[in-house]
Amino acid sequence: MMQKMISKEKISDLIKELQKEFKVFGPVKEEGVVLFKEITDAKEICLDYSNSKIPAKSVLFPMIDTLFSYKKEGKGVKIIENPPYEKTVIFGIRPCDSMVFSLFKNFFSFGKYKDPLVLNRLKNITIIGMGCLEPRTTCFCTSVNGGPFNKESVDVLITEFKDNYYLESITDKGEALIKKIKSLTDADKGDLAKIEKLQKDIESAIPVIEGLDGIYTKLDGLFDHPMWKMESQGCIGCGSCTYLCPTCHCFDVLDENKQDGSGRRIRIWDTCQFPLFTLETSGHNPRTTKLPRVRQRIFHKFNYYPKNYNIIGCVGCGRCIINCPVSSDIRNIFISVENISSKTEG
Amino acid sequence: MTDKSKEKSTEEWKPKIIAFLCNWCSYAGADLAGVSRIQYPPNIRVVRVPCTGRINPFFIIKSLAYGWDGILVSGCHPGDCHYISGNYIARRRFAILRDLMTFLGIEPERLNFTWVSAAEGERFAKIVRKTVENVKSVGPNKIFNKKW
Amino acid sequence: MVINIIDDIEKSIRETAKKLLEEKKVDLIIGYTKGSIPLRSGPCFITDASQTGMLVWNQSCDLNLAKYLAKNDDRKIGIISKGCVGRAIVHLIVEKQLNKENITIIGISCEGVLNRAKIMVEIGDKEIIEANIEDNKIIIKGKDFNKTLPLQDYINQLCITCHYKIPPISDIIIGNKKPEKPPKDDFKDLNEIESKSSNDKMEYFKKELNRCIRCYACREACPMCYCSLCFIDQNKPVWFGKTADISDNFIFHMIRAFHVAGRCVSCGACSSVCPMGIDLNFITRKLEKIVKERFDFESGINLEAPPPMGTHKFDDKQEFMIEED
Amino acid sequence: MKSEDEPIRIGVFVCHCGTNIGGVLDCEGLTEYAATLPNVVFSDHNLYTCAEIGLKTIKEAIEEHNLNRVIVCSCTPRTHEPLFRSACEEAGLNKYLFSFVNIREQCSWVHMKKPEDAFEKAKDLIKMGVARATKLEALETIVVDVDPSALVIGGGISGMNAASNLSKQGFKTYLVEKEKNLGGLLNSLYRLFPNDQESSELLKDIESRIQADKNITVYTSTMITSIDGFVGNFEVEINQNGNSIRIKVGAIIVAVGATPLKPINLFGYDGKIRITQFELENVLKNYSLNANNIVMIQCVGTRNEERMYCSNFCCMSALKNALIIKEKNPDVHIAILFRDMHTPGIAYEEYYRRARESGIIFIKYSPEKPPIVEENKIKIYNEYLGTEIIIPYELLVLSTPLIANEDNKQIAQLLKVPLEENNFFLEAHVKLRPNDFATDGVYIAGSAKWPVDITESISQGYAAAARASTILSHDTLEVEGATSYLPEEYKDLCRGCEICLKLCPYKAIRKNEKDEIEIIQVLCKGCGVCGASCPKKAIKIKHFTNEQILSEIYALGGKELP
Repeated sequence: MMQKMISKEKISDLIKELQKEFKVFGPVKEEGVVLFKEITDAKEICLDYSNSKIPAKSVLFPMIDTLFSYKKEGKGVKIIENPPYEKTVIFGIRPCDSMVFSLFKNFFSFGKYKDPLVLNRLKNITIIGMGCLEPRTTCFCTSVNGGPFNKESVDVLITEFKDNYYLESITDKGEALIKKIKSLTDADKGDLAKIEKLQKDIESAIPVIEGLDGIYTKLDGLFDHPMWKMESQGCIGCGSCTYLCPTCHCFDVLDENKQDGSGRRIRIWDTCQFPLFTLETSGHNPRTTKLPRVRQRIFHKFNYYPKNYNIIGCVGCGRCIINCPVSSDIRNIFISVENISSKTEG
Repeated sequence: MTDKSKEKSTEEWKPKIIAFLCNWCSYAGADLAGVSRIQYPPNIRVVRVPCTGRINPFFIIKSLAYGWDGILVSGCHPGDCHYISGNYIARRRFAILRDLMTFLGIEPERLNFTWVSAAEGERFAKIVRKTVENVKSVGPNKIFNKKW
Repeated sequence: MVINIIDDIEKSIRETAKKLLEEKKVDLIIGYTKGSIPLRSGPCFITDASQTGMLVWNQSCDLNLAKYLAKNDDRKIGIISKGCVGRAIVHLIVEKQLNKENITIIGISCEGVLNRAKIMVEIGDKEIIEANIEDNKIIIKGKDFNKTLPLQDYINQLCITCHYKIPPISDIIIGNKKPEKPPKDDFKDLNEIESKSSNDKMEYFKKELNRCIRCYACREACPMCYCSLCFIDQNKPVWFGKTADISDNFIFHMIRAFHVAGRCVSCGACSSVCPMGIDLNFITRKLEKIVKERFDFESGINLEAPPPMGTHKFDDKQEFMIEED
Repeated sequence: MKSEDEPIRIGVFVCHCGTNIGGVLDCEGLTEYAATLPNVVFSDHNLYTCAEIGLKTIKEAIEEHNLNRVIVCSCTPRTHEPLFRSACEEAGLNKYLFSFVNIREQCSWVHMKKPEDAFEKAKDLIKMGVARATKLEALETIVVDVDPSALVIGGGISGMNAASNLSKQGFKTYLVEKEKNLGGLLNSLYRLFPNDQESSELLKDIESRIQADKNITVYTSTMITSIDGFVGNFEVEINQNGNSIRIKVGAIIVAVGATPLKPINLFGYDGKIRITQFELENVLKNYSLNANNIVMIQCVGTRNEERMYCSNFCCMSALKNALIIKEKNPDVHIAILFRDMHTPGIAYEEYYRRARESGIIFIKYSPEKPPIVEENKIKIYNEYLGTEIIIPYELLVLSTPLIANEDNKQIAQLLKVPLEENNFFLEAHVKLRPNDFATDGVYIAGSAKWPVDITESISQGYAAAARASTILSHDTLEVEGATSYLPEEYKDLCRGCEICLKLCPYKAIRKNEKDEIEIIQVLCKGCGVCGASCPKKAIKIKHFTNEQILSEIYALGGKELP
């Protein structure tokens, strides 16, 4: 573990240094909305933010992702592979959002099929996370095995303290990176203890949601429970909860053709909340109403994920609560689940 | 520079315009222009439809999305529709579509709607000239080009 | 004092709902309830008179509850209806999507709802811990900031120009103040955009629509978007692209707007629900203007008037058509 | 018939049309170009493709190359399409699998001075044509049986003549009259212009013919209660004194006539000494007239804001009646106050001349200064004298118009035909189809569509009968295959908003018992308004399908012109 620091003013020097070797993605404010984008100008970076509107999964799993391109040649078709993925740093990501990277690693390499695109990107990405000094009231990361300064899924963790950023390397990859950066100085040892306390204070201030403990087994018996009718009746069936969820990763594959005979195969975000998602070629649709779709979202994250990968498919960022057009709150579902299961136990 | 190459270099860009003509009036008007040997610019490509009422507004947007530089829609004059009221219904549809597209920043010069009867060969040629002029004034259509 | 009136309305809503349920005049009340974060509200579905305390009414009630009415629903439903909810119901009846007999319209006079996106931009997308509306001011408290905003500046533009504060038809009307009729709609709010060049207009809308993530919240919140399969999802033929590329976004929003032309009831729900804060109200306003000026039509006002796209007049304006020179 | 699933094999035939095309375009070059296009397996060029030899080439190529799409690149489909279609049919190819590319009217003739551009354009047109041909579908024409019988609604002079004429042509005819007697307004008239025939004489003649006609069934005191079905096959329910009767007919003629306006509150109308022109006819029948001063006022209750129209025959009625009175008693003073005298044609103008000669006074008034009717005199501003004059009267006759029957709306709804603004029936086209409705198999005659005199009523009765016989004279009707319909697979898309139903000019769309939209193929003309207006895009327009039109848009989109 290596601990370094840099004054806030010099942060753009650090970015510039990183840019020499890496493509750097970081939070950028556009039209009042914070997004993760490639930093072209070091001044663009916006570190005074609670969390980005669209999670940083968009770096690893873009909204439009070209799988390959093609061009008609004579009677055949020539496949054109994507250019090699450049070495990338994701800078300033919140520890909750970075949890997604290990989750994606599991998902995109599950079973026989490995997704070369995502796995290759993962290999080439270094994550510089940024501790969360001001968790929102909608955050519940500590209830899903995370925390505002969670180190599990970052290579480097930055904590803001007074006028400085403190950088702590977590992985070897992170340490190697820090070592190279000249604009960093050694950390002020006196502050480190204070930082640790600050981190603990912030973490313990986040309320713990009781129902989440062991939700996976609790859900097992609730597939046909009437609670889903209640929970789904207000849902309008849009995709905002899933598109803005750091862990959702469903996609649709389609071809885009140009008139000149060239084209590309892309994947775009898709969501289980749309009726078309499950429409089969035969015309049959196993999820025709809102109810099974709302239930699917919860089961996928809190039952299937734990079963398949031993991970909860939720990082507690609260985006779905903030952005739901009908103000449906996932925490209420946890409470319902808890109430029902404690009743049946009792 | 020889005269010929000079001529070629000053030769303007030739817009490509899709023309939806109703079978009964405007297509016949175009036929009459042909029979009368009236010359007009070779920029339009005709799609014959039974009636302007058949023109789904999607066709117009789709044409722009597919890179046609301009649109010409022509039907029977009010009151002359072979299908009684098809052109009136089309007129409402196009009025809204054109207002909306113009509001969103698509140059109205690309969207040309008119009436030409079967007896108006001369008018058809003039309308085509005018349409070509309109489209030329706003340049090639790159509105819906994708980045890749 | 805006706040008092709204309080009273809330109380009457609860009492009315309770009475309707107790007297078994309705099986279900659809109304608004408090959202889990400030300045948010959600729908609530009440079947038990004891739950009517959940019902609220305030300036964050931006959804159009008509969305929750369905063609084949046989239940007797009481619905809390501000003007635009009522208009949506009327237009849905005109389009044969609802059976009026099953619906009890509980009309309430509405003073307009908040434009939350505008507030969020104003406070830099910070978290709001508490928000109150008093004396025509919005008082917002965050973790490390307090902000007071003038209410009038943050009311949705559509509400400012709204001519139908109460539903055109109601079974019950709640509200102790006769809503003032706003001045004749001159659509001045559109002047700025309309006077721009085509290029600048396109730049403006592309910048807005570029943020669209194609979650379709706008579509799903719209009471008029009731197609079983949206044109964008149809694949025989594939009409337009589904990607979030700006060209596809632009076309999607353009056609969606065209689709609701003459049907849109100007509730602004599409804008209110957008997670990316895209302002679609300009488009809504423009649609209003087009059908008003061209066809002298306002949707959802009259059960007998045919929708403008379902009829025509011999003397409809045709000034947009080209003529030979 | 070619199978649907076999691979598409297109044959392209480029026509030189002598020098019409060949003189401008390189037809061989176009033929070669066509061969490079997808799905084209054969291409050829002829001097005249429409000549016997050209048609033979097509037929042979269909056989030899197993073509399942044929494209002819030549002139306008508006003239030659039927010819090539039948050539295809003769070779066993469904006629809807033929497609036309117009490189003469749209290319060689209009771009003669720019042959290079014309050549490129012709290539584009062929490319679009091939793209469209690929998406063409074989269609069946629909054949329906025709019931050789007709229903005439209204037993007035127009309806009776229509019925009699249809019967003479051998069609079983049902004549339905809501009153107790046949004859309509003829019953209340005395003599008829232009030859002063007695109305009762005319009525007796035709009525006896109709009553004697075994082919005509007359139902008096009968109302229409429902009409179902479509051209050739209408099912009508009528009600005679409470008894419901069902009849089946192939065509319907609307001859319901119109109603004289009672001028309540106009010019002191009282039905006694201030009566209408129609009431005068009744008085004249028994000639119980003892007035020495008679004034007639024209345009009463018409040509005003409420009723913009001219009732057409009232000037003639006034002249005729005035002359009848003058004939009986030349000493009677008659003044006709008019706005414009309307006496068109030789015979009618003759009446006017005779009226003037017989001493009838004509005074023009303007709508701004209408006559003022007092107890026994009338004040009228004489425009020519520039002063007000006073005319005494013992009898005041008001010429009122015919107005639409009150039950027109009801009948229009049953028939799904339109009314105009004054609630008269609206024909399909005032000049092109004056006795038709837009709805096939329904026709119109007489004052139901506009106030007309007896002569005109009779002619229109014949005209409508002739129009109806164009349907009834066939055992079956063949209907165009290119219609619109709601395909089974799109049924889920339809939400029943009824926009299509409202817009269909032919009322071919209805909601069936299952509350589903249904397009009656026989009534549909394939205009496509419904499909293009359908917000859900659920309706398919055959032969101009979305796919076919889009294929043309795609074929050439996205590329710069050469």
